[in-house]
Amino acid sequence: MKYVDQTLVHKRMNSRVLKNNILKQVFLIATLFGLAVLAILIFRVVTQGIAWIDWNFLTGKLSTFPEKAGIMGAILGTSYLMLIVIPVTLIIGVGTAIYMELYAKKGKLQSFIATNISNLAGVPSIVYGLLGLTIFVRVMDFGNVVLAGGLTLSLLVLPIVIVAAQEAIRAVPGHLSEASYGMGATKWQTVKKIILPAALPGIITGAILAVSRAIGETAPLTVLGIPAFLLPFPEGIFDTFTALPMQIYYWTLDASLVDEYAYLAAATIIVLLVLLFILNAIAVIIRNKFQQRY
Amino acid sequence: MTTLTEDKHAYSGSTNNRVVYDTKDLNLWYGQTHALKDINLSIYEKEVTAIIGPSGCGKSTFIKTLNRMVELVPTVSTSGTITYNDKSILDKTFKVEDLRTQVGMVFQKPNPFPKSIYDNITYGPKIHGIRSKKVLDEIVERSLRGASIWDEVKDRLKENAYGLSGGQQQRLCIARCLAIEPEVILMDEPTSALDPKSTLRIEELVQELKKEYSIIIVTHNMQQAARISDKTAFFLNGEVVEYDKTDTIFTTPSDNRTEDYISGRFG
Amino acid sequence: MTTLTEDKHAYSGSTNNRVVYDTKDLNLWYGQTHALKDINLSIYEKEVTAIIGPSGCGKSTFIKTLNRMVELVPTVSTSGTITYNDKSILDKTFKVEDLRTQVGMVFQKPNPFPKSIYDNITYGPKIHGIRSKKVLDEIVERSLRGASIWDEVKDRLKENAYGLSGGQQQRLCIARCLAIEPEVILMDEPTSALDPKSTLRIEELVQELKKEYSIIIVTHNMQQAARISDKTAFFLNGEVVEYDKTDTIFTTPSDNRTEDYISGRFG
Amino acid sequence: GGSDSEEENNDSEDASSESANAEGDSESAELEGNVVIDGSGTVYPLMQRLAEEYMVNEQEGVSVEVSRAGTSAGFERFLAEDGTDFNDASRLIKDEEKAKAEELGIDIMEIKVALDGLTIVTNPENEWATELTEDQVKGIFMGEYTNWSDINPDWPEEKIQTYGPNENHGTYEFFYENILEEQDLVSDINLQQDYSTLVTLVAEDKNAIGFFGFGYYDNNQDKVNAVGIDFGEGAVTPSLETIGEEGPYANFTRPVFTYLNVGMAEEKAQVLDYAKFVAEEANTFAGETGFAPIPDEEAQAQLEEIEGIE
Amino acid sequence: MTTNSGSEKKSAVNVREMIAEKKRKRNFSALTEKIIPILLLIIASISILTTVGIIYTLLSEAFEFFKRIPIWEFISGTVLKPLSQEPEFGLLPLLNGTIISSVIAMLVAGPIGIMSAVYLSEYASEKVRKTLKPLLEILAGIPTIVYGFFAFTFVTPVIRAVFPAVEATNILSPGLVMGVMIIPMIASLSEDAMTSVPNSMREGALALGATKLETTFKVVIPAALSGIISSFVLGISRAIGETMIVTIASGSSKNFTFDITQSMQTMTAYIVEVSGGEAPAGSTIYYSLYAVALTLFVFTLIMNLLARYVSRKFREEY
Ligand SMILES: Nc1ncnc2c1ncn2[C@@H]1O[C@H](COP(=O)(O)OP(=O)(O)OP(=O)(O)O)[C@@H](O)[C@H]1O
Ligand SMILES: Nc1ncnc2c1ncn2[C@@H]1O[C@H](COP(=O)(O)OP(=O)(O)OP(=O)(O)O)[C@@H](O)[C@H]1O
Ligand SMILES: [Mg+2]
Ligand SMILES: [Mg+2]
Repeated sequence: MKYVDQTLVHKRMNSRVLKNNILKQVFLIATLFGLAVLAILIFRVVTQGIAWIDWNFLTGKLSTFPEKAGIMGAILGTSYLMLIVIPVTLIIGVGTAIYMELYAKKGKLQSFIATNISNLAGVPSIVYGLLGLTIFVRVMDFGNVVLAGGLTLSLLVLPIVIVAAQEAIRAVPGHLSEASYGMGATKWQTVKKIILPAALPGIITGAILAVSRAIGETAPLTVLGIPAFLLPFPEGIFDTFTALPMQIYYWTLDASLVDEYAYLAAATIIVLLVLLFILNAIAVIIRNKFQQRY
Repeated sequence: MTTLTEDKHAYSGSTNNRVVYDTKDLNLWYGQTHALKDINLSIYEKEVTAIIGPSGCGKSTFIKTLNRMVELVPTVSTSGTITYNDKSILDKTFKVEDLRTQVGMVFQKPNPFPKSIYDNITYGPKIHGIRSKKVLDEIVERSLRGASIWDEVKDRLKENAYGLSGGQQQRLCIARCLAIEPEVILMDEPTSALDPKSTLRIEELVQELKKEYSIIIVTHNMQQAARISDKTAFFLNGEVVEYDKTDTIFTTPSDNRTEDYISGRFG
Repeated sequence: MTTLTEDKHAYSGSTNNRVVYDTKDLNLWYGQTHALKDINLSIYEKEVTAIIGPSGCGKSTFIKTLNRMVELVPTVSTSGTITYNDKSILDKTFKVEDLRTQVGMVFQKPNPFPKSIYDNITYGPKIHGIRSKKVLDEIVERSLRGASIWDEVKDRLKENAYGLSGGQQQRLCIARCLAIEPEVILMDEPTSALDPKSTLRIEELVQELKKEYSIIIVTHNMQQAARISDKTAFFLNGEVVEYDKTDTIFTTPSDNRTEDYISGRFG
Repeated sequence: GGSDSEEENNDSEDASSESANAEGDSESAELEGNVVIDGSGTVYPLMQRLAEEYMVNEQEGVSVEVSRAGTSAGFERFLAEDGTDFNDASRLIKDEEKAKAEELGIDIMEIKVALDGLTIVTNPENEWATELTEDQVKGIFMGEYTNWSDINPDWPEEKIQTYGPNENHGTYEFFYENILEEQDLVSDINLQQDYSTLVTLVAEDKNAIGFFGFGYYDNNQDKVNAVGIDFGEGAVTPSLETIGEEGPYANFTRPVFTYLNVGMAEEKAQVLDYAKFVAEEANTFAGETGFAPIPDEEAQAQLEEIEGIE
Repeated sequence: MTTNSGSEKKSAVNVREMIAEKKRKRNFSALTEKIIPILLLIIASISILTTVGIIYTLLSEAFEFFKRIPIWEFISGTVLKPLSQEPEFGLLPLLNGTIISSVIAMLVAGPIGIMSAVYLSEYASEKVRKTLKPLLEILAGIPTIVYGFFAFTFVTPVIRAVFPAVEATNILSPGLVMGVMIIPMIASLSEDAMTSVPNSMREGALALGATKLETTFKVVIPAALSGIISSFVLGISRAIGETMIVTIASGSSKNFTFDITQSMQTMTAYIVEVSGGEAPAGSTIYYSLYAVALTLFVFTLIMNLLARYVSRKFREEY
């Protein structure tokens, strides 16, 4: 006795195959949807903002007059922030990763730290803002200066760097460290001379991704109380500052006061996006160029 | 085969060399797995000692125990003693770095560092504090000559070691090991990833090296053991079934498991 | 060995079965690699056809071509024709799903779905539109009985298939394949991941199944081919060197490459 | 305003700042350090403008930071140890705040910088409610009328949607305290933190009626309509001319202030200098940022009071 | 040749001796070896300190808040009027705004994300996958302030052009844009989960005559379910924590409503609003900030732990 009726199977086959083919197109469209939004977003921003970008805009001081306004202060502010974020996250992030991957004994402490890191990665950035406000601005009394902002952003992106560094270290083949130990090298010598250099491209890629996250972060800075209007350029980490995303935020808010502020916001977004694309391109280049053959 | 072993018989059996390694009731566990069982072996200076046996019998484990590399696996525990030059090396107080400086190791897969050839060789001397450029240059040349790869690479010392062929890489690894002038060289199937021609060169090199160094070599290839070693230990399931002069093992083994293995009946 | 083949000779040679598969000048390339070269083979109904040959000779490629699974590799291109029950199946217009419903396949590594045993078996019937619980239950029992695993699993049909042993998993995969009542079953080294005991059960099962199904089996194990097959094709470098009754191949091969292979001189 | 008028403004500023320079030559020593200002978002456009003017034309070495947390929030920052130097306020300081200042020993000085006209705005499509009496405005915002037709049967029978800045803003407090006389606002009023949102909301909602400072109306005349208010003598629409403590729009006129921490001014020369600058120049820039100037005499008196610090 | 070098060796440097000598002098390296792990542990504990800092900051200030406003009143209150003369601190309007915006976001990101993942892992050729995936990931890298701007100046007007009833600030538009932002996260993580399903599983299904679609939905997705679910949970936690998009595009009305055409405030936007320039210390409003932040933190913590739990629990064995 046959349960599977081949003629019936055959009949249903057409609709099944058709369904497959139709849904394939649906899935493709879904994939392209995100890209279409991306294209619209970029198109909108560029058409609104591109006309406002000129030398004066890039190098000038802030102004209440749209034609005079420049974003050098914000660019410098963002740069100073990164000057803190990069070393701080690299030192803490790589240190933590080395500890977790190479020194920590498998056990409660190690898994506690690991859980903790993955939780920190999910804490909303605005909460980091409150942390920064309480700890750096108030308790440590730095005020709303670059240092406070930089440290706040550092903590925020730290999990990204840690995870990237952990992965990079894990990817270093064991036979390299074995060779080093086999020569009588100590653990730290092996870490310093073999493991870290081999993991470096991965670490740098992670750091760049972290930096590009930090560059665009606005929420924590709004909580820190960054001045809305500030002309002088920051000259050090103890100066008050404004940053590119904050400038975008304030101009967006004030578009009702002066219509052109919306275009300035768009122009600033272009600058920010270009910065991000450059950073990501560097990350990709590093990843491709320094990929070691083992 | 017989010709080869008899050839060597001449100087391997006659010399009455000093013992460099001596293991007493050595046992080793990976967690619950009993990987080495009551190993008692004496290994002699300036000889080639081959370790043979089927896969998983504990050959690698054994030679990694000799320089305590096996401890990189966190679950490892040992009992018994190993003395190296009359010092007990399994004591936790014994500095593994010192031991590993005197006992070099060559691995199955060539594992040069992703650095230049020059930096590969000087890695060992440098970590041990040798900084002088002149001395380092000398060490590089001497080690590369010692591993008979000098002529092939002398013009490209600054190039990345990964540009070399597999066989060259393995000789580079041997050179890297010679650079710190160890007394003993441990080799874990150094030719198993290589083509026959490269294998031959390494085998010749081993013959050359044993004038200066004591060599312990793990191999899957019985012909190789027969060709190059003075003594052979046959491992099975973590035990030493038989340990004797190589020609004895290959011609008149006293244990029939050895005979079975050598004649290819298992493994 | 000889006894076994002769045993079968009785009914394999005598029946004059219908041709199910017929390949004409079949060629296949993976990108530039020419993996199958001018294959001309006729495969008969209700026989066991064994495909043997050294690693990389194209055995898997060949049977995957028979149900067009080989097309999952994007670089594949073919020429020539394969007719299955007189229909040309290599035409792009031919629905692979249809073909695969009539031609079941069992893989080297048992690959049950991570679902219950019951769901594994009913997967096929369900996608083909069978919904009735009663019918499905019956199919499950019959398929599992057909793969002689019913007694072992009948009390745990709701349990995950990954709780079964390797041999049981493989029989489950055969049962899964039987559930859609194919005409042909392709097997790609179905026992190579199994222990000898499980292998024996599968071999017995194949003998059982050929009463109902045409079976094409790839195997590395020549004894196996000799034991269970009616016809044997010997592949070498993508070509069919020889194709004949199994006992002919194993006793009086006409090509000496076949003889070399069977006598273990290469591969 | 197009860029033309802006150009004109520029010219006039240059002229005025030059004259300011000439006047204050004797004390125009190079100053540095910073001046920290927080407070009202309503006053922010004017203060931002003044700050820019000061930094560009007066004292390049001084950094004037202007924030905009809102009047009340600003006072919290102002009345604290190491607090801000100035706090902009769109209402008078409250008694509690004064008490707190005394408690902390902070000596504060009130500087009236300009006059704002609380503007009632509607959607441009709203062609009926172009004029309302003061009482109707109150009624609307206190929830006495639900539909437009409740006010005038000729008007649409549609629900009135009320909007306003939230309690963070002095504008709200002025409206609540001075216009509604502390009676509760209608419960479903849509209160917003950001003026841009507010403007958009009114601009997009046909049945909207909202209130905010004149400056926000002034900049968005194309998006919202100002309602003429009848205070008993006919409808008056707010403008720089009608706004004034004695003017026809007086009932809806309120002064805006900045409060100076006198201690800071004594301590830091740049703070004092900036206070003088504000007192002197506020009237110059009030108009272009949507405020009416205060009477000159009053301005002069304030300036003298500030000069009396030191 | 080698013999030569052997004799040279005697005449030249003696490395063994040099090493032995250096070793005697360089005892400090033993110290380094001891210090380094301790130093690294200290560095690693900074991440713990951060958590402690967050919890301490939030708890201590929130505690002050709950002294003034009973916790139950906070959690169950439907009215939020922090600045009014008779302030009321009900969490529900914010909770509502947060949940609704996250739900909208997930309604966009969930289906589209998973469909993209299916396309990329099951249908697309290697080449297409390699181009589309990084392009899609650009979406995840765009700063949220840019999305906020986009939602407010583009998406809202477009929605209102089609549905005039929608308010100028509403929860719908930021919810949708947040969804777009989360698409790549779900697509990418789900795709990873699906690609790691062994091919033998697909072959098993295809060999039974299943279409690709049937294989995907009945075999691949169930097998990858743990990864897919945890990508969803992570997406939700991202949506809950997202700040700038809602701050800019949803306004600050504290409506307790389920009408997505209206303006609502999320917990994150409340924090931005109230902290304004710099939060005035000491007032109840100031403390309410931390009470809300604490709630937010607890929410995302639960989500993160859930994601971990899910990916461990639902992992199918194969
Ligand atoms: N890291 C480890 N953890 C647990 N067990 C291990 C580990 N390494 C090896 N073993 C076990 O110890 C035994 C000996 O392994 P070992 O690698 O020494 O064998 P071997 O003789 O070198 O084999 P091969 O010839 O395959 O290299 C084996 O049973 C192996 O499974
Ligand atoms: N996906 C692929 N892409 C490219 N070449 C392939 C692919 N699969 C197989 N080949 C090549 O095709 C040839 C035949 O491979 P096939 O897997 O059919 O051999 P086989 O006889 O089944 O070998 P084995 O006994 O090892 O399974 C080999 O040379 C192999 O390298
Ligand atoms: Mg080994
Ligand atoms: Mg195969």
